[in-house]
Amino acid sequence: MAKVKSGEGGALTTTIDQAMEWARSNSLWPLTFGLACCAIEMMAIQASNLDISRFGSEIFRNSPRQSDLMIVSGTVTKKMAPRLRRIYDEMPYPKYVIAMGVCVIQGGPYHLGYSVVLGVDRVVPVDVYVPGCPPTPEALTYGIMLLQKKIRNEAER
Amino acid sequence: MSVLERLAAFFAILGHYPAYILAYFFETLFMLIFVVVMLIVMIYLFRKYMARVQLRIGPNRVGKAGTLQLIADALKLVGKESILPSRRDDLPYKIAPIVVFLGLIMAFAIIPYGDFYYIGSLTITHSDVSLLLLFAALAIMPVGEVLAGVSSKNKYAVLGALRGVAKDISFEVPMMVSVLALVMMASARTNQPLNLENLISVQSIPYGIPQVIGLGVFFIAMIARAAYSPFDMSESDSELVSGHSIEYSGMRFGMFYMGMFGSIFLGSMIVSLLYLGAYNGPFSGDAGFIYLFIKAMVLVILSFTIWLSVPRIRIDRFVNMGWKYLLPAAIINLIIAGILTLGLSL
Amino acid sequence: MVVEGEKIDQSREWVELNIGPQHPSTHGVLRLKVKLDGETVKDVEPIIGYLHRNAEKLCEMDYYCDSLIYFDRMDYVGAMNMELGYLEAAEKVLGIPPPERAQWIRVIMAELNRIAAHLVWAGAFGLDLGMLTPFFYCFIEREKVLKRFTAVSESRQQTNYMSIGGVYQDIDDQIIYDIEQFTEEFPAKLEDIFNTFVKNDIFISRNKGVGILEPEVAIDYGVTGPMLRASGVEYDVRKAEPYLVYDKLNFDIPVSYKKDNLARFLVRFEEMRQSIRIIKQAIKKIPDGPYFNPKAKKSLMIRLRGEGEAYARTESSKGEFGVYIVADGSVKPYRVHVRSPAMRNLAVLPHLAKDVMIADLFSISGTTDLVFGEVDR
Amino acid sequence: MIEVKEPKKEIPLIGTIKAVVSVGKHALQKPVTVQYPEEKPDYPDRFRFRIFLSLDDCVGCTLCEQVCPNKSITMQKVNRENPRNKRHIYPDVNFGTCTVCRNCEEICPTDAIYLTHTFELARTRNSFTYSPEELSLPEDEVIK
Amino acid sequence: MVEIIEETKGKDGRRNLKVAKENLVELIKDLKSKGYDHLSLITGIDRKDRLEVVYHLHNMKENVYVVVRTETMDERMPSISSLYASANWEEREQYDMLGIVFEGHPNLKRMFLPESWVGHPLRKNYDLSKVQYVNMDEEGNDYATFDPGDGW
Repeated sequence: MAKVKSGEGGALTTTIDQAMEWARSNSLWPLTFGLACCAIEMMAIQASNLDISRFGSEIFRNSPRQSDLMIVSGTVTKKMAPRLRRIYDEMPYPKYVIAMGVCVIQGGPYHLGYSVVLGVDRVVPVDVYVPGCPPTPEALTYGIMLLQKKIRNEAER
Repeated sequence: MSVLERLAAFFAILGHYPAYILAYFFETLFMLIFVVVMLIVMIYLFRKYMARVQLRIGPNRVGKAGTLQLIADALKLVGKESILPSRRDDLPYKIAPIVVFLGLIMAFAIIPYGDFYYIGSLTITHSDVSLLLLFAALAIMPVGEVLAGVSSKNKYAVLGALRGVAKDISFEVPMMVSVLALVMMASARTNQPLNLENLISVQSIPYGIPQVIGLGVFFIAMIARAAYSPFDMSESDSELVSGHSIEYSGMRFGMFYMGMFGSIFLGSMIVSLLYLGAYNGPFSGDAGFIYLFIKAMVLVILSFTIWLSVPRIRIDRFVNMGWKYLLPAAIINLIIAGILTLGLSL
Repeated sequence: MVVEGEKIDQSREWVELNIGPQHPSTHGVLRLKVKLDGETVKDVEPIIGYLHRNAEKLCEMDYYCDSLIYFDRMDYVGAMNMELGYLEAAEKVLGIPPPERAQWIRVIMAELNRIAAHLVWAGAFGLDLGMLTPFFYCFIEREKVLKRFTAVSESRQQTNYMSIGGVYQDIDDQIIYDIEQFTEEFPAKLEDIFNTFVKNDIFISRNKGVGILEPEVAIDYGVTGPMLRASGVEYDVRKAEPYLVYDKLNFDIPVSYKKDNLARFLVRFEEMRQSIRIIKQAIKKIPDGPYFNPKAKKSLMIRLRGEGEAYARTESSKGEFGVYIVADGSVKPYRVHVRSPAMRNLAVLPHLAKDVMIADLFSISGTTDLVFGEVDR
Repeated sequence: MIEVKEPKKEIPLIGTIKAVVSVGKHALQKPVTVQYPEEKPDYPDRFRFRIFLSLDDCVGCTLCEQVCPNKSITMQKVNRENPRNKRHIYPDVNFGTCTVCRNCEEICPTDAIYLTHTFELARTRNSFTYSPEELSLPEDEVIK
Repeated sequence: MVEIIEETKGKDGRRNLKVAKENLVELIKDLKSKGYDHLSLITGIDRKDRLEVVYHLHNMKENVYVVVRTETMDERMPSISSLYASANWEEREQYDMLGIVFEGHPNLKRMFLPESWVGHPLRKNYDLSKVQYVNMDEEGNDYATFDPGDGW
């Protein structure tokens, strides 16, 4: 779905583009990819009190082939990083990554140690960063809403 | 006057055969649209119902009360990259989802739908052996699943396919035996008990009442056929990740997904056709299709609730159950049916 | 007695299945190398270390008061219990005992957190077996516990509430009332969740007689906590070596002699009921007084010096959680070592999961209650 | 010590039906969901997330820098008139590593550094170091 | 009876027995026959010039703890994994973190870090500034490297 703005087909392709962006942003199926502490809070956004299915992200697919969104929830160690990369490579395009928690953003409380990757953006490209240790489910939901805005090219920050 | 005849009359200017060919074509097309729309409604309904049971709200952001959610999902799946793993067996890998989906559609084309007000009968296939045709069509879907599992060359997928085969052979026999009992009962009153419409029309009371055991066995077999919990060993989200469809992505996965939901709808349709009096009901007449639909939906909701509340049965226990309990139960049911038939003919 | 696993036939070629590190039922980042004969598991080799976050090294580099944040993140579903374990050891090394009121507050918080941890476990165990719904009911109840935690400690999960020589903030009447209300409401909800599990004959048949763990084997492998108690050994640190004020409280240790998965499940649920009992008593008995030891004033936090060494053990939701601190007279500990109960519980998995079906492998690894922050540290 | 009792044995099919009923009856209850963006979650008063800094109160004692467990706080020189802060140094916080442990709030002798309710900090860029001026602003005004 | 060099009482009120390296297995065997059937913890401590290993043994029935400590100058220790099954993983962990080689251990591999990781992180002289990276080869085995271009 490349953006073609020139010529007569421009208006049509833009409409199709907008429709696809709308579909993608409203149907983000996350991968069940819990690494550490934040995984429990990631489960909490799925749970009843903060129901993420309202945004269409209800179906947590277990196979990376069938998911659109990888919420990297928890510390990425150096031993885990190659696996994370492989799982990311297995996901089909278009795919999005949310870095959840400070461990994933810049190493967090463990950034002085020897076995933690200082930020998952060294391993995979990240779309949205959600700080907090761990972020509350509401903070993560805000991050997902920000990602939806980013997909629709409306993100401000 | 049925839909088919109306359509044929519409195309009558082309001659008899071309008109009927076109009529069949269009009716199948209508049926296809109906099935796909039904599936979308069902998945939406399922998600809302699941949310309800789990004290959640469910999709409500896309469109009014989330009604466009499934459209968004489908559009997204269409636009998604469909990965072809390099280790695949090319042809089977590509046709497997089509086989699954086609099997589903074929089965839907055989079912008699009953009347619907002034449109008339919606039934497409008028065959004297439609019961056999239906079960032949039902046997196509597992083939697609096995093809998918084996051609992916993934150990999880192969295990899923193996479990699927073990599951299929252990419920097919009891299922067919309990259908045999139906045919036996019907044969006392009609010459063509294999014709589904005949089979239904001779039921003075729904066969589910004299054949409670058969109804139970058949319903269990139908849930197992749709790979719903507690019989979802071949998919088993928490063990084999997603079983035979693990390597599929994009619209190919979407076909499996639709096949999964479609087969439970199909199963409920068949159960209500064979055992619950199909399109017959009080004040029947024109609203037959509505009755069939409501009966099927009640069964669908029931199987959703079962899905949400029970754990998975282990595969060896299920095979045990199939041969040790379901088959004897089905045979007992057959004997009861025999006695009833003799009693009726006397 | 050392239990030696029967060696599998090396001459045959087995189907090797690699499960994890990303897999829905490994509760995090466990990797299992499984040798299969059809559906039967012949050999399991757990590979861990995918969440090794060098917490022990970082503890050596930080002040005594700062190391708490690494303990919060060890057993991340039971942060209060981890803090308690560390502080029991650190306070012995530093010579700063907590005052009476702080001890009672700690008991209440630790027991609340035990409930939260077991609820997470129960939900995840249901998902392992393919039950979708109990997970949601468990998390609704857990959310209520976390709300109380937020009310006392400013954050939800990684609370960082207890501090050296007491607790970080006092609890007021409103919070006590809230907790009391929770203890009133919770038992009915717990029975509701319990019924969704045990009324189900498929659930019972999946768990009964699966994963039998003999008590001798359990002790030999160092298994503790609910797993050991489900094997018929009546051993709980809260009774065996009472810390805080557990000797003034009246509660029972649930034990089962059935040794299987179902026994572990039932023991954990009974523990939740006992926790409620403890909290109810503790709320009534909580005395007035200071909530932290004046020797550990906030402004002195980074000047506390430890001497000697201490090993303290507490009963976390997974089992006996021990912290061993060696101090050398400076403001930072010399060596911190953690006895992780979940790691010992995992070590017994190859023994339990021999000649079982794949489905049972996951139900067994589910009942061992793994939390990888604690296993790998 | 009490021995846990095994539950009563259920008859196979009946037990399953009972379980289905015990789950299905929840459909009659009201959902507990708090619809987040519209309804704000009712967090208790003590809930804290983002660090704020009152520039007028800060005396530049560097205690917060020392106590921070993972060195998220560093002192920055800021040219600003403040008679109490002779060295003109103020903390800046890297929210990319801050674990919200509240040690800085506890140790601050003048209560210049404190935490607030704001939690909507997500960004699309990996730049979370807040300068002292930005720390003293509410989150809406910190536009990077 | 094995010779005990020193017996003290720790700050937590537990009995500390100090033995020579050679007598360790014998002492632990002796203690095990007296009912200390639960090996609670093995800790290695880097004392800069020597390595100290501390065993926490627990008697389940009588609920008594005994702490056995021993020292080694050459990074080698006898393994007690034949006495306690739980010692297997604990010794692997201490080998990984401190480089104590337990002689007679059936499967002395690193527990947490990749096999080719250089150095033992909990040693006091471990240099944190030398960053190591980890990558995975085709078979799924990890290896450590100092090259930042080849790994994370």
